[in-house]
Amino acid sequence: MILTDEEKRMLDGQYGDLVRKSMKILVALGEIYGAEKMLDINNVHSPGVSYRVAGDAGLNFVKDASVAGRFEVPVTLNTIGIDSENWEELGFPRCFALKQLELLQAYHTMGAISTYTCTPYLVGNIPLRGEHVAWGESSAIAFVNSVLGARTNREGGPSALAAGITGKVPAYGYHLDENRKGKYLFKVDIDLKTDRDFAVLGYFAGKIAGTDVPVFEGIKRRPTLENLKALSAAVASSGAVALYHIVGVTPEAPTTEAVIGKQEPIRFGKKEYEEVVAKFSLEGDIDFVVTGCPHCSINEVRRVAQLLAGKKVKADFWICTSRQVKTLADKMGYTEIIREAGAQIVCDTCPVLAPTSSKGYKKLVTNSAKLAHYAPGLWNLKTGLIEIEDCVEAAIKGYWGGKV
Amino acid sequence: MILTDEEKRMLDGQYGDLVRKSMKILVALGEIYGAEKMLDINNVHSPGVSYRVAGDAGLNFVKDASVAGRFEVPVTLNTIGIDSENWEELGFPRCFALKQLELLQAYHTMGAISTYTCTPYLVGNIPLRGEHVAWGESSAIAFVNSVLGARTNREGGPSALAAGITGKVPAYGYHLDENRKGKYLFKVDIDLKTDRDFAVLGYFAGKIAGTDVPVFEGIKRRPTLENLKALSAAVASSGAVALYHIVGVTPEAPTTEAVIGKQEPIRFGKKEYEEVVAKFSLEGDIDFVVTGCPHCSINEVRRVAQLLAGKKVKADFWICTSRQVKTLADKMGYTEIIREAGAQIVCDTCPVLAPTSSKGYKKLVTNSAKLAHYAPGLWNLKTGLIEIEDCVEAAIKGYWGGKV
Amino acid sequence: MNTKVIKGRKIVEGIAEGEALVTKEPISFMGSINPKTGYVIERGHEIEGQCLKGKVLVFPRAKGSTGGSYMLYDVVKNGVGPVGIVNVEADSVVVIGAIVADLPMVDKIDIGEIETGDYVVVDGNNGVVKVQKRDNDTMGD
Amino acid sequence: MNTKVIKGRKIVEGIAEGEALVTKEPISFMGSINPKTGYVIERGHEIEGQCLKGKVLVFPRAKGSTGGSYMLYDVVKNGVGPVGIVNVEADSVVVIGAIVADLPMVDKIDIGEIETGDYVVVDGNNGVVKVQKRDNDTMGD
Ligand code: F3S
Ligand code: F3S
Repeated sequence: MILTDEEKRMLDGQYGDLVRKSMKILVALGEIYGAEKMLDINNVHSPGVSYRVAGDAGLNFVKDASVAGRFEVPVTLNTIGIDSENWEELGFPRCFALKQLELLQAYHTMGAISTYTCTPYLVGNIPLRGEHVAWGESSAIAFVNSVLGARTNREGGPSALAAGITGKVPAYGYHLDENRKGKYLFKVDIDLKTDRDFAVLGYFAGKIAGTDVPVFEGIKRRPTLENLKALSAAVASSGAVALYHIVGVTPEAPTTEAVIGKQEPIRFGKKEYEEVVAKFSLEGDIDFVVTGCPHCSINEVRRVAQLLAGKKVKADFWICTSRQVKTLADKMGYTEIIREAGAQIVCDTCPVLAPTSSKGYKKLVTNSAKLAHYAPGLWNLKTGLIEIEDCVEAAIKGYWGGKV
Repeated sequence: MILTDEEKRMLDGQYGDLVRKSMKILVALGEIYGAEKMLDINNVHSPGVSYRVAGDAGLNFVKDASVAGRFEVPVTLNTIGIDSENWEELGFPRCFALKQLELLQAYHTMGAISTYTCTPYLVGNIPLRGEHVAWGESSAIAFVNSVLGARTNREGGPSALAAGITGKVPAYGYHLDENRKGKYLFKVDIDLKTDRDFAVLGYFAGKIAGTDVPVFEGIKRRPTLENLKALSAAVASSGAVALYHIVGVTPEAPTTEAVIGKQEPIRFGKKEYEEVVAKFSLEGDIDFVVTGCPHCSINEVRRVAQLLAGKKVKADFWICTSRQVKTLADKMGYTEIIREAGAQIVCDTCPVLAPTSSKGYKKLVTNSAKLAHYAPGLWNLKTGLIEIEDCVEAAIKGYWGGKV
Repeated sequence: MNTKVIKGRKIVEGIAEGEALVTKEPISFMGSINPKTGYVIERGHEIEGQCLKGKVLVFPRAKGSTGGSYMLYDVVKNGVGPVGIVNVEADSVVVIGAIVADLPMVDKIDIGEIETGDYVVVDGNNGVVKVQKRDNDTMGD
Repeated sequence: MNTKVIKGRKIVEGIAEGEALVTKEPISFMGSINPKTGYVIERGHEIEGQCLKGKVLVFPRAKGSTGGSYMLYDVVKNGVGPVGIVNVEADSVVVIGAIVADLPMVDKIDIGEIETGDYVVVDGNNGVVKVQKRDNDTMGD
């Protein structure tokens, strides 16, 4: 790698030990992946902010950094492990919460922006077409690369912190044109309508594409932002997809040829759809229902409020979203409707990044493939991947009949 | 225009009188501008939500519509005429506020989303590349067309309402490829760094381009989101620019040739810069300072808080932003710092859309060309267009020395 | 009586006539005009201080805020608005206001041929503007 | 003692050796592994229930959350993590965790040549993996 004089000074420790260590991480990454130079960035979205993820090792790592470290560029924080305002009421364990707040204090000292959400693009952090950024959170990476056409690699906590301290990232991977072309072509043969439909497609394609770039053609209906949010989370759960293209929809895929040339497509039809759904299917009594993975937009909160109006839920029902969307939901009366129904708007966190609840849930239904994928291992329960309308029905009845 | 059977039924009144009247407006617009068909849209941002803009005529228009009208698609609301939560404390006249709340009630009955901001893209409403939408608010139109590459014409209150009721817009103007090419090429000869710099460029270009499409080349530094927000507001104040291109930055202008071919550029250098600034220059005692036109991002609120920390202002100082950004500013302690300095975070509104204050302000400084343009006529005062740092200094000293 | 007939594009149907108030500068109904009084309030505008009431407003094109639609509708409903509009190029914001206000409007007109004080007929049905020059001394021929 | 030497790409410097724990399925350190115990908790994973402690972890590539960097760092710091990592294709999230955990790591290796129980040396300085087959009966030649 060829460093500028400034970058060399940073690496030599002339700007302090933290800058030195940060550059060391970035240079190591660059060397591994054959980067020729560093890129200036002005936008970081940092993962590794939930204490459940960072653990004590991460907590100490960030606390050490915060002694002298200050972020050079705007750094928004990803989802954390508690609802920062009513974690007590929601039953989050005290010792976990205190460690979490300690970790947040370290990030704030360095100047991080307390967005606490996996949907930075829904709360004002919108990188522009072609802009180099350093983003963590696998669902947000896939969204910002694919839908907004910005450029980021999959940044972990330490590299995001290093990028925030230095304003630099090594020029490898998805920062370079040649790595943004498609590798696997998928032909979608069925009409995708709901967020779950897109989640199922994503889960199917992520498993096949792995760390490579899937291209989707044949999607008739223009996907909504919520559809793409669901797809982005799913491709990055069953696989490590950081970039996908939807022909005629996403900015870098005006035509199939332009992004992947000629290739025999992998078909995604009714059979493939049902295979994924079968992986996450269950029946009987439901004790936990969750939507908002990734965090809900206002349209999703509204949909749930409409379905819950005047009803009462039997199962615990989390609607996960950002603090900002909740502010809007409060103003529009949705929070009240949801609370009256006995359900919970949970901010800043989600089951995957929060400590496993002590309530010993057994069966969870959700419309998120990412949550359906992670929850069994992390919360020791079975999951069902169903439509949002069915999630609400299951919450009200405390039961799900299991029709696919 | 060729209407589908469904659209004909809507025009015939088979879906009620409001749908009929809405289609009538949209068809009339389409006929005038030679549209061949209607387009389906799924996203409206409605202007004409401030009572100062709607007036009694608009209030009755919207109230009539709300009797039976329900929005088919998500409709976010633009800036209103009061701070919906502390208009009393901020001294907004009671009679105006009550009319404003009446107007909001009508919009809410129809299902509008109470964003109350001219920066919908900062609070989760992000149309995608190539997506047809129906947006009002001139600054947001320029941003969504130019920066996000979505497609909208300049929608007024009535046409936005019609689009929200029907989910349709006529296919003319910026919805069509042929109207999105550049008309006036500007060569930027100076290094644009701040939001005010981009506001000055926008004001200069808007006056020349009028309703046409300016193209900017020679911008060395990649503009931040805030820079583009300032530019978008300015081009749509001195002119009626709905779309601009920045070569190598905005999605539809990879090269100058691609978007405007060969053309002798209009130069924008130091002289032109100073001519615009001279139009809005003043000295002496300052009694009113405003930033956040368009509404502030969190980065802007943070910048002001840093500058105000530990200080006291002599002039009234409004920091206009959206309710959602204020929620984040509250959490990060910026609201407190700003309040302690005697300044005000004002949500939901701004001086242009709010009733003229009875405090009889004489001299206003701002870093927004749009505000500098409108405030003299609407608030009967003189305005100065200066940097945000200078705005804060002027607020603290209650005086501005007038250096350009 | 020499009346010029200028062919343009019809925007909003209906016939309107009255004294012309002409400006070469763009207008924004949100910002240039006070909707309660119909006066032009934009600082430094060519027709600042003039009143739109009862006039045929002749200007090249619109500029500025999309609030202009309702504000045109409001100024007309307040009885202090123009009776008709003539443009070089009609902007959608003004068109939308004119549609809901049923305000006859024609564009694609060379407004250089019209002067403030001329008596103008705006024929929105056929997209035609008839101009009777103001400085014609012999009245009532 | 037949030891195979496989040439790959060096990711993180340092030498590590231990019994191999091999899987053909991708791993996400966030979600597949319990950082407190080092056990594989991902429901239905090929090596569900196995423990990473002291093992050379051999898997094709990573998947899932970017939380994996700190969780790899945490599981190593908790003393229940792998001593080295061998991949077909190293994912940045795992690489970043391995860098801060100073965990020797090599990729571009055909992991088909390694089986669980083989004794493996991960040479991160030269990007080389030495494999001593498990089922060799004559110990200690
Ligand atoms: S961080 Fe977000 S993407 Fe899902 S796993 Fe948690 S809600
Ligand atoms: S609506 Fe927004 S763009 Fe400026 S004039 Fe008011 S702050």
